Amino acid sequence: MTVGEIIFFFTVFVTMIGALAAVLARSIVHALLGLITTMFGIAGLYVYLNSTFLAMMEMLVYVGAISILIAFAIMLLGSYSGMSGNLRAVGKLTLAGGTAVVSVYIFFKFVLTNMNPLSFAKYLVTTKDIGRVFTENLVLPFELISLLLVVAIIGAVMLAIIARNVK
Amino acid sequence: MSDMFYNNGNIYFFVALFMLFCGIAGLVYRRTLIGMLISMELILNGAGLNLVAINRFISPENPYGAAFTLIIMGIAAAESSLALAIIILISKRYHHIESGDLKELKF
Amino acid sequence: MTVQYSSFIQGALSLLAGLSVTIKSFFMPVVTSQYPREVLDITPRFRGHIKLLADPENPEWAACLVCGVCQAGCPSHSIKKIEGEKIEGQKRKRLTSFILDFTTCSQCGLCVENCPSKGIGFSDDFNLAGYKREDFYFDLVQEFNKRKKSS
Amino acid sequence: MGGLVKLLDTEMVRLAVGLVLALGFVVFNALILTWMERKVAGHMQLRIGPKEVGPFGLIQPLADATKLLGKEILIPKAVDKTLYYLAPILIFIPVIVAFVVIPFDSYLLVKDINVGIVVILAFSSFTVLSILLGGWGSNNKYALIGAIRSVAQNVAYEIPLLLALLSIVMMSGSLSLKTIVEAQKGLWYVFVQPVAFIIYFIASIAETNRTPFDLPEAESELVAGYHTEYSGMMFALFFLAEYTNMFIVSSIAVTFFLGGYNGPFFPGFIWFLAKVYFLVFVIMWFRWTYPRVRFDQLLNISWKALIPLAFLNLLVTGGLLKL
Amino acid sequence: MARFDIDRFGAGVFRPSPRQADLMIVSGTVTKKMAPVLVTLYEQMPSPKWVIAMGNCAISGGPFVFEGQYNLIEGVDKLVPVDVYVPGCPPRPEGLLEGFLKLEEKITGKRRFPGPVQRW
Amino acid sequence: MVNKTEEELKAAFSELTVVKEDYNQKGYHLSCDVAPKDIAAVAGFFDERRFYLAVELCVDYRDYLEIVYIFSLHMSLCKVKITVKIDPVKPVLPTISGIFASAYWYEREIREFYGVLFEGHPNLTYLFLHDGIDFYPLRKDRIPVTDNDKRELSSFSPEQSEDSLCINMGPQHPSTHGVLRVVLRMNGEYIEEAFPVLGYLHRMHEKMAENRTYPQFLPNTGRLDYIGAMSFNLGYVTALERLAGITVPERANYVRVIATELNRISSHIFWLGAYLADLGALSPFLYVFDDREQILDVLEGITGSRLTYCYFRFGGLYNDIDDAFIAGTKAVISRIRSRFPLYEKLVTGNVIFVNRTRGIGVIEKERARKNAVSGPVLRAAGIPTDMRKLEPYACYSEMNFEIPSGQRADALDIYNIRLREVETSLQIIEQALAKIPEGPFMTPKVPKKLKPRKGDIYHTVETPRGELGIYIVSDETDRPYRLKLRVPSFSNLMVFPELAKGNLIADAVAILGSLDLVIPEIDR
Repeated sequence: MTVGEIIFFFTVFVTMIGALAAVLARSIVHALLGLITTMFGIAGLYVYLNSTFLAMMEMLVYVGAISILIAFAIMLLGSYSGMSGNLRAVGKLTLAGGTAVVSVYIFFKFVLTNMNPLSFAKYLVTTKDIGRVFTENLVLPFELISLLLVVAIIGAVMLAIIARNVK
Repeated sequence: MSDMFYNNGNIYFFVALFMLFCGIAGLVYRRTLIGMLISMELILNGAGLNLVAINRFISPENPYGAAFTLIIMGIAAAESSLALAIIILISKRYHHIESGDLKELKF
Repeated sequence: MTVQYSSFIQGALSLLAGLSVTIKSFFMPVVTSQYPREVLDITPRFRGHIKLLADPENPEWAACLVCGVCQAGCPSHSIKKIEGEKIEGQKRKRLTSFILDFTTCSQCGLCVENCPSKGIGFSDDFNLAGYKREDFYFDLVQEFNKRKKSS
Repeated sequence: MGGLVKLLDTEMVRLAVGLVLALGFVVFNALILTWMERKVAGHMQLRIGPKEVGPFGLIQPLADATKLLGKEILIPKAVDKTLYYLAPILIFIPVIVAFVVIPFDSYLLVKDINVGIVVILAFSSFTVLSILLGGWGSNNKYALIGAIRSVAQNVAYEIPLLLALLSIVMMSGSLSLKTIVEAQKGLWYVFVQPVAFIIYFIASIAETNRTPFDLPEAESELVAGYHTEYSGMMFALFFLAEYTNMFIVSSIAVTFFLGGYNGPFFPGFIWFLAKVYFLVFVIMWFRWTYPRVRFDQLLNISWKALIPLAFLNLLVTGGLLKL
Repeated sequence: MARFDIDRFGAGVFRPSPRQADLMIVSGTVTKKMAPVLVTLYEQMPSPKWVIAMGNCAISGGPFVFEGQYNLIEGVDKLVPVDVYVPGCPPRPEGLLEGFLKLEEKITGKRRFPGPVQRW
Repeated sequence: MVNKTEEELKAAFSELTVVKEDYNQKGYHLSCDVAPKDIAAVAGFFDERRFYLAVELCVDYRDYLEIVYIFSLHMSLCKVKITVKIDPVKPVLPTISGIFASAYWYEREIREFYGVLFEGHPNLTYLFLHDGIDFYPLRKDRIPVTDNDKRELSSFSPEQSEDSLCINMGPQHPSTHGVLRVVLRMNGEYIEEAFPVLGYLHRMHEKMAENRTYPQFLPNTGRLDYIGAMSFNLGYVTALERLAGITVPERANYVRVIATELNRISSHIFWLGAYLADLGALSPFLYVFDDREQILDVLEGITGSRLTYCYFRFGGLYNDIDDAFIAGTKAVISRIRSRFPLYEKLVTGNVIFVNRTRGIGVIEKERARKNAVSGPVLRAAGIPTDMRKLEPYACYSEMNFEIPSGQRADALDIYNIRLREVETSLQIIEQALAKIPEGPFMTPKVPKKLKPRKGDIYHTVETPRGELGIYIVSDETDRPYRLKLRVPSFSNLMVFPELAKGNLIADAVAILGSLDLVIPEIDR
């Protein structure tokens, strides 16, 4: 194994641990920390998938915006966002068992049966390529996303105005 | 070069799958709305990873997967901001944010 | 747009004016004194702790008459002990012990004012510091003798 | 010897060496800046500042650092230990990453990433994250309010900052810092884009939490803001990061607007450092002149003045480029 | 202060939080209401830490001690260990600086400047 | 005005005996003894006629407790003393805190120091004292606090709800300049309610006065307000001179005015620096200290002390001024004048400063009257009341000066008023320097053991922070029987909870700073 591979496996490991922590952590802030770890790991995986730009966007959008937003909300809510109301032991066991069975089934059925390495080409996804795709073939989704964001902004502002009047 | 582990698509798929299941489990397991939101983000992240990996191994010359992942990010940003606004509203109205007790839809 | 641009520009100008003040002072000479290296002159009327003055007629003696007026007049009972001894052939007592607890003194100067024999003055000690509270229980008579010797 | 060169040429080794150098520079820079800040403050207030320790008080920051190292690390009882320990470490990630991509000179550059500026901006969010976690983990009301303020402020000012930089990216057509610097061989972008520069500079002061935007640590309101409960070395890490952030935002400003390492006579890195430290001096100058703005005013400045202005600037830039 | 500038000794940086402080200057009367706060504050400071009692009020209650007083702690040293006492009511700034130098002497074991001359 | 009030009072309450007093001796025009049940009605009478409650205090005469209310007018000279005698064993009295907001704290104070129970008062918990105390300190006899009272009195703690968090600002918070504690109940960044908690520097000045002779209390005056020590010193000295009938030589009066005004300038510019430090600008603080240092030098030259001057004596001064003092004062005048443009540039014109202070902490006239605020804070509200003009002491009657007043009544106005008052003080000093006569600086025949006549006096002076009222009851011994200080910062602070409500925490700091509080003075 090379250094690169060790780092790669570490990244995979970190991603999975983070995902587990995001689900299982008792404190909601710790769960958020798990989510951030996962995102960090995924950004690393994007680098291994030859798209640095995407990795950076992952950091910028998920870590920089979304998780900070969530953390902000947790802090605004203060005592409400506590750890109350998780499932009891029986529920947990059932859930874990069910998830494990289904995932193992899918893993063996679809993933392991197709272990042969897929074709590898040394293409580096540059910012230019993505931009070209967006402007040539994906114009409509791109515009729709802009529209969605605008609607989301307006909606959030409306909700904030409503929230101000609730008391 | 081609036998390097990080050129094996299955690993990426596995991670994406794992995140999907973690997310689903979290959606069921968490009862506070923020916890559920975090699980949602896990699922979206997994989907993004899956898209990029497939794109990279199946047709690396057209970065449609990367583009769609960017779109997912946009959706996630919009979704989480709206969700958080709603959660804050709910907390002000009901003084808690547990999903089980939210029975009225009308405000 | 809620921000009006004329006020905006005015505000920016006021900020620049503030900057000009500080940068001017940046190049101005400093006004501080470097204490341990240079010591400021202390005003002659400085009210430090008290000291005993010599009797103008008899410089060997402190001018104190051991009357106790200062002790009685002190607002915070800082003057702990005044004792004198009668000496043959002299009209008045000679001071043997004068203990000042400087840690309770408020440096008001009432003792100096009230003293009928003008036997108390202010010292110029302005930079006292010590490791113990007891460092500031002064025996003024000893100090007086020390000063007498050195002069 | 040949082997050594080869070794240095490997990506990983180059990166590692770069990181170590960057760490060293972070510490050195913070020492210089603390000394500089106190000297500037002193002279602006008609006094001398540090003087007695070493020549011109130069040893002073070193002495302070030694003192901080020797301090007892006091962990308050009520803190969330994970977050409490994690916050000062997290705050260092963006600092180190930024040093990887900033070109000190045409050859003094750890790695020229083609999305360099995005890297810096992406990782810069860790600063606010760690402030948030530190504030929450300290379990202190002042720290919490400081943290919340910090987030609102950083989110608000990230937008004009990005937009201001975007207009430069549009002009140079590249995200790589080195290309942007090379494009300014003739004319610095500050003369082409003065509005963008002003917007960037204001926003970057806000991003680094310096007066007049130092609300997260406003001592007259929040005691010490988010680091109220931190002491000794943990506090020193926050402190280091703050000063390094000051250096980083200034160096981005220099790279984007002031021609980076371009300049006559002297080697590039001297020009670069001179420009950066001048900007840092200006930031300090602001600090010792202005009172602090209020929180709602702070957000208003960003949302009502800077963001529309930045958008306008972006539009005009785009239009002119097309023409 | 405008004229005496303790920053020259590197003691000028103002740290508002007790967690980041090295030195507590008790510069006024300590009342019984204040006492628990003061002790908490001292305990919040990370060691090594020092205390200067500045002014007669802090040293001994100063002129406010009288028979039948009901609200004073007669000296900070009853609550926390005091390293240097700076008497005076109020002390002159030089006194406080001298206190700093005394503290330095106590910590390092040697004195950089010649000590003050007793003037009397 | 006095006659009109007397007639109206007689008409409204026919059973009362209104006594016309000698103003020069007593410091008030009318006095009247009221039965406990009538006090609310009488207070209402004064409220209708736009009086303010200057002070409410209690005197323990052993046979009975006497609650004294001093009502006063802002724009004309008319002071009324209302007394109520109550039973010392079970002291109960209806509250008037619903009518005059300023009574709210005074009644709490009387409750904890004397044990008088005010019926209907919403919050009678400890304001100054600590929980562990087991007697009423200002009673002449040692009256133990019963367990029941202890429970009622024990320290106030605001209730916490889920939505809000309580923040303790102080007692060692950087922006309170001392040991003031303010409990803020916050909703996010907004203040829902503010509760000041005092007494962290309660040094028993009033109790001490009863244990010390008149001259022995002199040093205390400087320690009450360490920034404007001269004014307090002057107030105490003039009050006693009025009570004991000591005349003061002209020269001493002029020197008193000069020294007091110099001190007022130093106090105002010190406030300026400290206020800006509160708002986050540290450099002005140091510039101001540079100016203040000049004034302190001049004052130290004659008094021998930097802060706690203790310069005035009964019947004159501690020692005479010299030429260096006059030269120094002139230098100070020109220096301060030359610094105004700098402050203009650095502070007054600064857009950040203006936006921080404009519209913050607006004190309307009515609110100012109800809370009995005084000094620059009152004048910013548009009521140009100044004790130097209204009832001149020392030789202010011979000076020609304007009282500045504001319109918007916000923090910015208070700032402007303070700066203009510095200018006023400069003018007064110039006039006094021009007119200062030669002659003795001390009346020769002041008895060593001062025993003023029996009776009481309410004497007011204007300190840099506002109206200082000194109420002395003398029983012909060499110690005061009761000495009550109506301190300006205390009544100015009373208005703070109202102002802070609904504001941001940053505004609360700005408001608290604009009131110019000196904690030793509040806590006494």
